[in-house]
Amino acid sequence: MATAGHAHSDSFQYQPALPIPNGKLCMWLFLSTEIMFFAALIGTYIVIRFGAPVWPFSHEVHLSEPIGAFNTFVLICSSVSVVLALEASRANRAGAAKGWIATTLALGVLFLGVKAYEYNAKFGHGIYPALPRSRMYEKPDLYFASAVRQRIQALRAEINAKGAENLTEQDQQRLQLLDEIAADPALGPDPTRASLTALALRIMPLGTAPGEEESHHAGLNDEHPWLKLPIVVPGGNMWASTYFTLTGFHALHVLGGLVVFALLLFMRLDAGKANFIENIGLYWHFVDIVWIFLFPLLYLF
Amino acid sequence: MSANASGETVVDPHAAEHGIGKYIAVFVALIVLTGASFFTYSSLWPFHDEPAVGRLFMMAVSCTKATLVMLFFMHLKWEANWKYVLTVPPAIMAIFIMLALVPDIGLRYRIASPKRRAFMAEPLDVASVEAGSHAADNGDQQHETGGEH
Amino acid sequence: MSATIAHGHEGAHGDAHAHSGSFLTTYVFSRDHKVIGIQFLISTLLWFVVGGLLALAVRWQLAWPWADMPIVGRMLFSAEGGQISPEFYTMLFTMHASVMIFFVIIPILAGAFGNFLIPLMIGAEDMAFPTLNMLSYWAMWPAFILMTASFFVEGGAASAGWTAYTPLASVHQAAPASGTGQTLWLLGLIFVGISSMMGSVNYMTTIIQMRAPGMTMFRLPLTIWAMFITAVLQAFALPVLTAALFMQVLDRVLGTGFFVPEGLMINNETAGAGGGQPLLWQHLFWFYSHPAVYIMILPAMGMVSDMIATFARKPIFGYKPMVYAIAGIAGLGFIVWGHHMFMSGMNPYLGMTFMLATMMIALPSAIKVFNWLGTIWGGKIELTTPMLFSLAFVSMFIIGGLSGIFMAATPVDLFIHDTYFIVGHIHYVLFGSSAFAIFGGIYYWYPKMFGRMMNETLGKIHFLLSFIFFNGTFFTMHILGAGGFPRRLADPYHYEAFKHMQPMNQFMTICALGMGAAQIIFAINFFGSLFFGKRVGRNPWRANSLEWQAPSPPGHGNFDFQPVVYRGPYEFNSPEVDEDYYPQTQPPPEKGGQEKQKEGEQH
Amino acid sequence: MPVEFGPDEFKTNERRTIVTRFWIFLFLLVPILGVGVFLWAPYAGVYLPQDVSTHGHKIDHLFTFILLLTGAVFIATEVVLVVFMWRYDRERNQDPVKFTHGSHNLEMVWTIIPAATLLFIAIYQMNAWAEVKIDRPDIPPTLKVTARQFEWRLQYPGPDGVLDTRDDIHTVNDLHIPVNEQILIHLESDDVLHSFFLPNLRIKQDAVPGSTIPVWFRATEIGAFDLVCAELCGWGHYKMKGRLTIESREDFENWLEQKRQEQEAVQ
Repeated sequence: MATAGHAHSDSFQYQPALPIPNGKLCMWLFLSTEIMFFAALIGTYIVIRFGAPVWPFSHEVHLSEPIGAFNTFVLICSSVSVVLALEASRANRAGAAKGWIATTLALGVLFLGVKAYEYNAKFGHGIYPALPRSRMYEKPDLYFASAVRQRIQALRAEINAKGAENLTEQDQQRLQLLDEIAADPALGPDPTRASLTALALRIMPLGTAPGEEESHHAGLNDEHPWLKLPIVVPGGNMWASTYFTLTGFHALHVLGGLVVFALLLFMRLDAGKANFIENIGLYWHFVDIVWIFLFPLLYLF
Repeated sequence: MSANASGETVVDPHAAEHGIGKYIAVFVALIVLTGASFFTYSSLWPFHDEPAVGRLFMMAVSCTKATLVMLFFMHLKWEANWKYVLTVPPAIMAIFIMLALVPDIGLRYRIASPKRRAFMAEPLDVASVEAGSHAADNGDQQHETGGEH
Repeated sequence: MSATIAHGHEGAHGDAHAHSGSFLTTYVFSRDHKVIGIQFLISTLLWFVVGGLLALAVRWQLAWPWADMPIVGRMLFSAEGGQISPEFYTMLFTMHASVMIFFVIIPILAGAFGNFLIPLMIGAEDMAFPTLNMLSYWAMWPAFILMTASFFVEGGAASAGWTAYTPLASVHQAAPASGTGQTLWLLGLIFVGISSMMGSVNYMTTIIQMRAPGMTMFRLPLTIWAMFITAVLQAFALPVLTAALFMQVLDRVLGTGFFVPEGLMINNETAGAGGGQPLLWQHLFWFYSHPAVYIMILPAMGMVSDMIATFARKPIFGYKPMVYAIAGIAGLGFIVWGHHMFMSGMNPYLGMTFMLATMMIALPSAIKVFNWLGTIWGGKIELTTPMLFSLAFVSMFIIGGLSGIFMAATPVDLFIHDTYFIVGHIHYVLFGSSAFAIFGGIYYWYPKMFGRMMNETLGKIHFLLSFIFFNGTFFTMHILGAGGFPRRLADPYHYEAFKHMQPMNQFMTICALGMGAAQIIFAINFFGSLFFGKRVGRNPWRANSLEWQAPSPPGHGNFDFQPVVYRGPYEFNSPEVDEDYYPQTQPPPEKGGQEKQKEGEQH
Repeated sequence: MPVEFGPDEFKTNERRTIVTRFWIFLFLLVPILGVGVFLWAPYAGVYLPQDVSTHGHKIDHLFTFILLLTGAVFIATEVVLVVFMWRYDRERNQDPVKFTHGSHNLEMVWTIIPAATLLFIAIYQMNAWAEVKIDRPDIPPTLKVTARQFEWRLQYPGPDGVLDTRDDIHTVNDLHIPVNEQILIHLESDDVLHSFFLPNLRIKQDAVPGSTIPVWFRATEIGAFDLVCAELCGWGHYKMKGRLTIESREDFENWLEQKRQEQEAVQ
């Protein structure tokens, strides 16, 4: 008895409890906390979105459903590959397990890459939340017009700061374009509702509702990316808030999983690691499930 | 231990070990279901006028997909009853918190102040612009965007 | 005496384990649940001092507004000539509540007592995940540092109240102090949340999976039951707060619009994108923070149950109803958060629903009080310091619980909401109940933690002063609230109607100072007893639960024998044995001859 | 093997009786002083302030009702605690300890009785709640109150009787209402949360930016009272003080007319 203290791990027995390893139970408990975390975020999105007076269609905010669907496909593939890694590890085929983990890692990186591409596209169009306010306006009102005017003036000042003798031909063209925009009736002394709307559509035409025919005409911001004029996206601010928050936290979870997969590549993934792979697999499937809900909610609704 | 593992009714947690074919089947099902969500976008989808139908359909598809992932990839199909204890309460609470937010947040414009209404987003009145631009502003606009019209 | 207690010589045993690692791994980055528990205990007691000093400053301002603070005033606010400025006053009560709730009561109950007691009381050698446990402590440090730093940034610490109601908290321009300090506050709480989350999954896993043979769920001490349910509450409620905290950070840093309505101008500046709703924050915040109230009281209830049974020398009255009451409080606790928002502009029909649920949550609390009274009925009460604190807990919890019914009644809440009635209520629950149970728990388990007794005389003086001054400080708050005295006012006497309440506030402040001074006795006792306390054996209180069968202090791995559990933890004065206690590990008398049983043979 | 006692007190019983009595007396002080403070409070003037509204007496009645009910429970439980401490003290109690694990019947009794009581309170109060927050009167708003850091802006409809028109009459922190008339206030906030608290009218409602929240009441007595902000709204929260004047219809109209003329003189 007196020596029992030196070898606790072998001698201690516990009351029979759940027939699963501690790690797996802990992972499942952790996943239930994660359910609540995403429930708060997704719940917020749903009440804000369906309570909003107007919400942009996905094309109005340059969201591409095929890209989203491709990402869904990528995540589903990675779920399969991680489950195959688990099978291989259980069968003690360490090499195969490592191969599948590497596949999962590659698919996860691909997912994040696509995500980064999408984010970049939004940023390029000026669709992002920002303090004190972003380039997005909810409606074509006088605040919007004055913001456009300010931007034009800032651009002019920037070009003119080079000095009259240093202006290149490109600068001249730019100044000319700015003058043309400044002559828009909406920026004149008394703009009408219709002219303001026209200006907004001229800067960035809105996309089409699902089912309608696509009509591609580029706006000023698309034709001249250096302009970066303020844009009007009704409901766009809350759209950007929720979209970037939801996908951002999902991407962080993906990133967390990828770090573990990367660490796994340095280990020997034989049967001894099967439990560990199962746990990280559970986490990975959960991340997949979150995306399964996010994809239709954000892209297709 | 898992020699008789092909049947789906076996409660042995190791039953899944040789079921790679099963994973492939689930994988195919998930791809098909993702496609089904997209079906609401096709011209064959009969409920374009009622977006709620499409949304319900997509949520049903998502729930099916999530269930498939949980049952097979996360092995819940072969687990004992603890799976209900761990998954059902958070699911109920997740739905509950969403519902509790509806009266105040989902209906937040019900008691919106005049100031809020003045700044509230509203759909762009594209029709009025088109009517106007074809009549008067057409000449002005042609220079920049005329090529597209 | 049974064999399980007789064998083993704790001095030699302790030495055998103490030197297995370096100083750093043994005492700093330790993975041993007992060291982590004591680390939590010391850290939170230090923050208790900080929170207490902040409270005294709040009381000073309420008693003698704009008066120079003696001694420290000149040092702290030389610019204002030793006065507390109104900006600083808002920071004081904000940080007092934040520190006390998030850095003292929650981590001391779940972190310190949870860590120390769970493996010992269930007969495990450690937590299921010692490393995760260590990380849960060290995740508190970024929070500590961020909170401390927030006092020194421009604009000062968070000043929007511990509830951080938006838009005051989420818009930079709304208050001079809601700048960087508020962001640091939010980030600090996110770290507290991460720490609690890691702790709670670990506790649940440990309690489910690592109980000693024979320790069925209904043989667990009520402390463990309470810790378990607390962990469940934390696991399910905390992520919602974390999400809300992140959203407020994004509102502040990135300019998202979750909590800001359209067209909001503050101090002539646009306050963000708009499209959200301030009430969203309140819903998400209280979805956690109401269960948090139970997180702050349930472990205390469990600990008090253990102490009362031990010192009444009698089995706990109605063990299973007690367990069901804890579970009932937890279950109902999730659906009553709206009672903090009756006056917030919430939909009044929703308010009515929340009111019904809130009324019902008083029920399990009442059941618990009746069962405690039932426990001391017919016992042999030993008025030790822990017992005095436990009985004080019951006495004070009755007040705190009953005053809650006033708030649950929506029309009454209409009047007393945001008055000192609420302040009195929350302090009766959090200080009079939770903190008294914590003090009792420290006196009770100190011998197990450090192998020495705390001084009883000093303990009783500490109790006497705390008890008197506590009631002097907080009881009158109820009638102040009934008089309509609003909370969070830097100078309530700005209003004619409240001027005649100033003498009462001065009395309360004097009591609060006394209460603060009483804690010095506790500090002397706590640290002095580390060196001069009387050494104790394994079971100084003659209690039944498993931790008392381990050496004091337990070595690494806790038990020097395999604990096997034969019965529940409250079999005091059982007719089966001669002694007035009956340890859980002691084999039943008919097997009395075979004392040297092999572990796990039968039970 | 001897049982190791912790504190010395258990080994020697001298002085213990006196000390024990002292503790029991200390616990007895809780119900005595608790009740005493509430009895003393009305005489000290630190109690529910004068009620000048039609619905206020219902709230006060509920308060008193709950106070009496909880007071009875409070006295009963605290006294039981003290009696048990007295009776079952280690030295005093020579009987063997009652070895019991509880009583199912007792548990049922003390579950069902409080449950029924609580349910009764819950249902009993619903009417008062509905009167104050749900049954909104169907009249045009008497005035609009806009809270901002740190003042109350009040806006009365001008001669046209419609709010938000050019002839509106604006005042700051000076709230006048006619007595014995149904008042409907539109409550708004310009910046952060505030709370519109009229202690004497038993009215409290948070002002939420972005929302117009209706508040209604009927004052019964003429006089001047405090308008308090009861929700933290920044550093100047404490000085966000308004004055409520309840006056006769005539006085009210005179005051309104006077304000209107002052306003025109400025413009």
